[in-house]
Amino acid sequence: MLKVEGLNIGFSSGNEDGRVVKNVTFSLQKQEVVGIVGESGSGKSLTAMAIAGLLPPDVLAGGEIFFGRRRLRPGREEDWQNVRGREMGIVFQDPASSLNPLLPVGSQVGEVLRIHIGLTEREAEAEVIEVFKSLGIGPAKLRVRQYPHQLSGGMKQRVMLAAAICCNPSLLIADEPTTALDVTVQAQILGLLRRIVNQQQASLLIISHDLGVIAQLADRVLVMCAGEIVEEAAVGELFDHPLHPYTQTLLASVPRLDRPLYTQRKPVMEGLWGQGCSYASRCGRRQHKCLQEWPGRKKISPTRAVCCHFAAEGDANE
Amino acid sequence: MTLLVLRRLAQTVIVLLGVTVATFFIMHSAPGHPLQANPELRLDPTAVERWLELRDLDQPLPAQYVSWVSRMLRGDFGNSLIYNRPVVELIAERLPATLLLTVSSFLLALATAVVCGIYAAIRQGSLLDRLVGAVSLLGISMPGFWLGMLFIMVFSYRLAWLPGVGMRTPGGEGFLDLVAHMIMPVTVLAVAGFAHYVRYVRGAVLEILEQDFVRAARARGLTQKQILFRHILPNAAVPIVTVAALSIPMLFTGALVAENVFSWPGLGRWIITSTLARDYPVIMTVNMYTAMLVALANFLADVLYMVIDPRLRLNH
Amino acid sequence: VNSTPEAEPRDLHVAALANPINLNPLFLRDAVSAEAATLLHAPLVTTDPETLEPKPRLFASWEKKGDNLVYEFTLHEDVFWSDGTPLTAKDVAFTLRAISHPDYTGWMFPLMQYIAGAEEYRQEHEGEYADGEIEGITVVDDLTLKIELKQAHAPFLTYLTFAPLPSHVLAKTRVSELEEHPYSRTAEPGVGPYLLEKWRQDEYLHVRANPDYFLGEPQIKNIYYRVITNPEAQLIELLAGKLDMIPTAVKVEDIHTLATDQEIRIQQNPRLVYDYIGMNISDEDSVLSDKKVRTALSMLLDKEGLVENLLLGYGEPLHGPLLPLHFAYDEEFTVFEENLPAARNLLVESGNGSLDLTLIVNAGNVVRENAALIFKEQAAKIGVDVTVKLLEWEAFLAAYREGDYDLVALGRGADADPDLTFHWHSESAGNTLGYKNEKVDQLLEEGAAAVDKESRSEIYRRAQQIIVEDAPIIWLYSRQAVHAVSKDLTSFTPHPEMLFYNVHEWHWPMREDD
Amino acid sequence: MSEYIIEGKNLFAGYPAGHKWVKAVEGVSLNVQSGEAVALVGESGSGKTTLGKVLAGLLPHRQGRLYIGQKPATGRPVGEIQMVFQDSSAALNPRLTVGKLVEEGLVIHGERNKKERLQAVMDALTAVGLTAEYVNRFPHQMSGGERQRVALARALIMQPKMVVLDEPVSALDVTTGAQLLQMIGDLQKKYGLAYVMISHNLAVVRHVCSRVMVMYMGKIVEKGPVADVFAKPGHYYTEMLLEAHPLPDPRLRKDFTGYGDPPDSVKPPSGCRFHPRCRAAVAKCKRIPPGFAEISPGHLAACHLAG
Amino acid sequence: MRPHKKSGIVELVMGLTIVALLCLLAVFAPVITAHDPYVTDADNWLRSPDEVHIFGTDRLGRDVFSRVLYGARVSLAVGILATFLSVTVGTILGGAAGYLGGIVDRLIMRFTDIVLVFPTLLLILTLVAIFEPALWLVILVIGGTGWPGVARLVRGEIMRLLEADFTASARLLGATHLRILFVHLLPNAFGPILVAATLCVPAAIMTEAGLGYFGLGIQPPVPTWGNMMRDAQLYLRHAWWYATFPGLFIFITVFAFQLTGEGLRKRYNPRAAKRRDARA
Ligand SMILES: Nc1ncnc2c1ncn2[C@@H]1O[C@H](COP(=O)(O)OP(=O)(O)OP(=O)(O)O)[C@@H](O)[C@H]1O
Ligand SMILES: Nc1ncnc2c1ncn2[C@@H]1O[C@H](COP(=O)(O)OP(=O)(O)OP(=O)(O)O)[C@@H](O)[C@H]1O
Ligand SMILES: [Mg+2]
Ligand SMILES: [Mg+2]
Repeated sequence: MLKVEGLNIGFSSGNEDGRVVKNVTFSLQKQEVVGIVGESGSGKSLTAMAIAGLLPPDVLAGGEIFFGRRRLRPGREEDWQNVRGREMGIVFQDPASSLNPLLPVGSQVGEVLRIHIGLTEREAEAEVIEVFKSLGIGPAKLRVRQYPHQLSGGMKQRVMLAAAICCNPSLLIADEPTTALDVTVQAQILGLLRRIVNQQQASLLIISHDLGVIAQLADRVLVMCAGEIVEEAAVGELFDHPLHPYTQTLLASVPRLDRPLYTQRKPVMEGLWGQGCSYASRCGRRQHKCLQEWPGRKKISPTRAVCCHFAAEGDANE
Repeated sequence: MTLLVLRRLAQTVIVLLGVTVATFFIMHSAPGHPLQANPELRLDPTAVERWLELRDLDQPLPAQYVSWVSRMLRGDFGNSLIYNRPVVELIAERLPATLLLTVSSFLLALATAVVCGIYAAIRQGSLLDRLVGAVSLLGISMPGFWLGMLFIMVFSYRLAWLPGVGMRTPGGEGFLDLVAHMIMPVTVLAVAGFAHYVRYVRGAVLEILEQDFVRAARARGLTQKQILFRHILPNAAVPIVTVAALSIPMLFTGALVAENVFSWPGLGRWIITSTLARDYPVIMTVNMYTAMLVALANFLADVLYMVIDPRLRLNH
Repeated sequence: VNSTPEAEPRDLHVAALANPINLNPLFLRDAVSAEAATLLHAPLVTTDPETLEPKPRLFASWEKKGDNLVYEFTLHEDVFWSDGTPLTAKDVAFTLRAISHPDYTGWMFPLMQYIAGAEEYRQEHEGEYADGEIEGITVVDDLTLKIELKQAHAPFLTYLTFAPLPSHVLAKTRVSELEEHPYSRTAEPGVGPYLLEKWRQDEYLHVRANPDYFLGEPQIKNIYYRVITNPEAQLIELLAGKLDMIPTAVKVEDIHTLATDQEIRIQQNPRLVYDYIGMNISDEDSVLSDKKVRTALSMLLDKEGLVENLLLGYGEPLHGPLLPLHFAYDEEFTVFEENLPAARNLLVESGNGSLDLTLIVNAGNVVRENAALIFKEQAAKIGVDVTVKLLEWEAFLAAYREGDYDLVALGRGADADPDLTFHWHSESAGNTLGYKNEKVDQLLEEGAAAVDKESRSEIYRRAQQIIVEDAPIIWLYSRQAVHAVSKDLTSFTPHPEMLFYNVHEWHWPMREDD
Repeated sequence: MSEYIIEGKNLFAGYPAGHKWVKAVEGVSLNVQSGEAVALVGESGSGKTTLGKVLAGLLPHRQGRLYIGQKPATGRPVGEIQMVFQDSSAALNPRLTVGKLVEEGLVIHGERNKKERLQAVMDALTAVGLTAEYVNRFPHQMSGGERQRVALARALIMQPKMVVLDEPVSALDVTTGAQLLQMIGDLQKKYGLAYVMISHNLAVVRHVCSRVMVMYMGKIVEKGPVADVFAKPGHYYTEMLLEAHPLPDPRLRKDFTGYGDPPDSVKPPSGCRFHPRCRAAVAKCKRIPPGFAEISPGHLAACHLAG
Repeated sequence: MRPHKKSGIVELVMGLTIVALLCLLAVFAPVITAHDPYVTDADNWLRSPDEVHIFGTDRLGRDVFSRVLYGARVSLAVGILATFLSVTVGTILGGAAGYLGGIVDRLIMRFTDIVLVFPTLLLILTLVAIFEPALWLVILVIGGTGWPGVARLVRGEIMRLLEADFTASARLLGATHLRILFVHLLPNAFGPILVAATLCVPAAIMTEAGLGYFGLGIQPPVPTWGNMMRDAQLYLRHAWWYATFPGLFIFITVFAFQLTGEGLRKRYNPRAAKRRDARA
């Protein structure tokens, strides 16, 4: 369905080697929900944007992206031209700024249908009303004529969802779709996403720093740290037995309603950046080797891989 | 929306009132009176007297102000001291020439600036972008009168391609003749305008390009062109209208220079003659006229925002 | 412009430095309006371009009676206003009454004051219209008008060089509103050589030949009187062939360029203006109230040299108030020549070994500025340190009005008649210097009352001698009017006071290839 | 009574909007005891920040009574109550160094001795887990978590009795946030600080606070000990918030249905403001605003159906 | 906002260098040129540039180079002092409007609107026509009409910063109004004000030159670039150097200040800087 191989993204002003996304490789099956978690700045959004072909023009990107049978080359706008909006729907974090304030929302959603399916203005509107209804944007007839500022945040995010799915894409990319929303609204959007995956038989790539969201939606999880995927696992495995120390800290840091908080983050030690593990400088179990040597991706089971010298030995439940 | 327009209208009225007060104040701060100014002009003593009468010098200031304003509302702006004719008539004779000059250069400058500005923003960092930046910087630094003189020297005198004087060739008038006369002054004015606008347009478009909704539109599969016309341009319209409206006083200033360099028969040249001759009623009326024109243009620009932007239009 | 089709004769394009303000002959306050008006109006009397003696125009002839107290004028026959109404003595009488009317806002009344009853009319006339009668003015018949003066005044005829108004159009207008009447902008109906076709404000005045002009239809059918405020722009237009004439004010620096141009001719004529350096004698304590000092300063300049160097010969050195155009002018007359040792001696005699003086000059007139600078140099040689202050008009005027100067470089105009009363009679409003000499006053009064040219000439020369010896000012030169004209223009006879003096005779010769 | 640091009764507050008045807090009563941590939770726009600002003296209340210590509040800030804001980059003047920022309170209050000031700054920085090397840094040279610590140090140097924490960790990474929460807890113990902690994340307050107040559209709908409220919510709104919270455990998936949209805050619904979204609403809820009912000691819910 | 290192540095260095050079030329004019700008030489008028008069002579034989240098004094003085006035008035009024808000704000803003609708040059012409022109008057009038832009800017900045939490946080510590204004608000508005001020200077210089060109500025014989251009206009064909050098100096001066302003703008405009960082 989607295969990403050796994706590298860099800015000339980034880290030492300029890369902020390093050698990201993963794939996504039909109807699968894959989540990406990681701290802020770990490269989640960039990865998603690279897949959507929406990286800013001044970014250097390398690697291979295969979508279905198509090859999408980073930097080649034409590769994506007929993919985006039609076969690949994308939802962003901030619904408030993702809508053009000057156009009625119905018309902005209708754009997709007019461009990709060639519907007329009228037909598009009728179709949009249907989509709005199915996403619970009511009263749909009224809503299509309204402007973004007349809608609440949750409504706007639903409109964005409507625009992303109205061509029945086979892949939906959602970059922190609920971060800007209230819990109750977030719950609704998550419910919708789940429904879309089921009903439209689409795959979903969901990005979030909220492990709760990931836990609720994803089948498989990729954990990113400093531009690298440090761990990859089915969702159950990951939450039960996190292998990478980074994942462990992450999980332990989540404030939970049912468990006391636990954290053991150590401050970054400056000057410890090296060839080694990207988490080494903060890792509680750091050893000399971690700083010197890149651990490499260790495949542990068909669904599972981790990048840590000591992961296999470590106690996941510590 | 109507409420907003009305509120804005009320503000405009306040500004207009302020303009009259300011003008009145300036007029009254003039020391002495014009009779003493320039004996060589052989000013008509009755005209001067009549002007002094118009100021109702014997009455207290507020009363003078009220009667002055009410006279103006009736269309009586007084007589020129030199022409001894109603100032309004004299303005009407010259306004068309000035409007022709300013409006055409304004449109030219704005149109080119919008095209170049958008292009430069989209191709940020490209050769054209840098070229536009350089031209804008040079254009803004170029004194209009010098550019005008250079133009006359080169195109009228050395090459004899273009007429450098006036607006028409007497006896050989026609559309083409008019255009030939307009080329240089319009260009001088437009260069400054272009330099000024293009920065704003470029900045505005760059700002919009960074907005999430542009990325979202790309994500929906819109082409560059569709995004430009459906999403970027309408959003850029607000800042462009703003800068255009705010630049109107600048346009008048430019006309002042261009008209004098090219002997253009408009308000700008006349106001200089009148200023040198201390023709107070003329100076004041022209000041007030232009100020009011600007205030009204600003008002229209604000109404235009409301048409463009639903957030203002559909305010609860 | 110049390549007109054969059938249409060539037009004429004349440059003007400003927009005319008014075309009514009674309200011409500025030079440009006055010049433009001569195209559209015909004066009652004109003057000879050479001698400035009165010559007939609308008044075809006149007779003087009773010791120059009564004039009987006869109008030219068959003169019609452009609307077909004949011009009659009534029009002239109306015009004279309008000038004398209490509500008249123009400047011409001083010219009328010599007519018997004019003063009374101005004082006592009731009603807002120029009706009623002035005692000294009698309409004898349609073509004859009799004017009686209250005292003999020799220059009177030269005062009648203005044009009459059409009484049938304007008689029903209040005199106070005369200036605002559309006539001021259309000059219609007219009796002049040209009629107004179109006036684009600040742009040009287009006039078309009057087919019924009483001296014959002008040869050039259209004249465009173009407003170009920048002299340099005028020249560029002239060189580009878009102008045919820059009248009067061609810059000295440009004469050389223009003279070498194949298409252009330089033509000049003397004018009734002169430049001078005035001295602030109003202050009693000033050294300049000492005649010796003034005399010393009067002996500094080589006036012939000034004319040669500064005016490139386009002018006349001047030693006194009488100008070469005046019949009373004396070519031989000199009182002060350049004589630095004598000047130095006088200065020492006056008890001033050295002096510091300020000379104010109105910036903009290059020749006058340069004259001032030369004066400064010369003065330095006798120990007088002159500070030359070039001032813009406003600042200049302020300094002048407040007497904040020792010396001032100025220009002034003279009348067509050699009568020196206006500037030099102690009671004249025009005596801005405050010059006072009883002998001179007496002579000037005599001169105005005298009848024949010979004796008047004698009287004015005597007056001039006295004035110059008092050394109230330093006469510099009288500049000529320098016109740049298209080479082909024929019969253009410049007149010291009227550019379009014989405009009806101007023409373009047929070119051979036409 | 005397141990209350702050006590508010029937507080109203809001913002001027043209000629009208936007009500953000309506009839809230609360009190905070010394050393106690009280949580304020609710959806966006429910008035949490507004209430926080009223308590800190940044915003005058329109009605009701507010006592600080035993004195009525003047509507101006007093040093005893400090506030830490959500967006640490906006809450620190970008032109001042950390040292200057932290010592500002002392400077304002006339502490002349430079040495003493420096000492106090050092103490405050240490207390929030920063070192001396930060003194000369500017806000933009630090991470969000570090900035938030500086903001806390700035508050601590005033030796406040109470600190209002407005979403102190919502802008931070989980790991950083967790550390900060830990530290907040430590400080409470160490200095006997009282907190009012504003958050929309129920899980966050659970770790720091002992009492919780749930706000909905300007009103408090439920309050009580954290354990009680979370274990046995008395208001359907609280129940809904707990329900909607996505648990970080894939085995505990929820179906996420039926939450309804928050109503327009400009036109609040009649009666119980929550009734349009309430799964158990009855006719009465539409008409009559409910009063508090006691569910267990100290645990009150403003619901007709509670208790 | 805080300055962004490196961005706009090229413009800044270039602009400031030229400005510094011009200032040096103006200050050391008497040392640099041996010619007195007022001394006329009737034998040498309109001499084209040579070794003695490197910019030629004018219509009175005065040395154009020294007149241009002395003219720089006027231009720079007017530009800088008028800007100082504009910025002071603008900051005070804008600061008061932004900080006090309410009725004061509305009054000040309406007043600003009124001044803003008058075309500046026209208004200045009028004022100069009424009161006779002199250096101080030109400075006063240009400065006195140039402040509305600054006032609006300062007001906007102050209002934006008042909203910022750090103002609230300073209030919590008990900071006085003065402290908030001078420690927290104005320093943070400094960047935009500096940019505006830098762009005010060329505008003032241009206006002064325009006044001179119309004959309503500082009066001859004091040399200003504007009144030199006015004179030169009559000798366009004869003396190319006459209009060229003053024109060029106006151009260079305005250009230098614009460049400096551009550099500062890049440094202080976070958005532009962000873009730059992304690219660099
Ligand atoms: N336009 C840009 N210019 C420079 N650096 C950038 C840009 N965009 C992102 N980066 C850098 O790239 C890295 C990864 O950014 P990315 O947005 O992918 O992070 P993220 O994981 O999505 O974080 P968040 O959770 O905050 O959204 C960060 O270190 C960020 O600073
Ligand atoms: N400065 C202001 N002017 C006008 N209205 C405001 C202002 N600040 C907040 N409000 C309004 O007051 C109400 C309560 O806002 P408040 O910021 O207290 O909510 P909150 O609970 O803190 O929300 P969030 O979780 O989003 O921070 C909202 O409806 C908001 O729109
Ligand atoms: Mg992201
Ligand atoms: Mg809040």
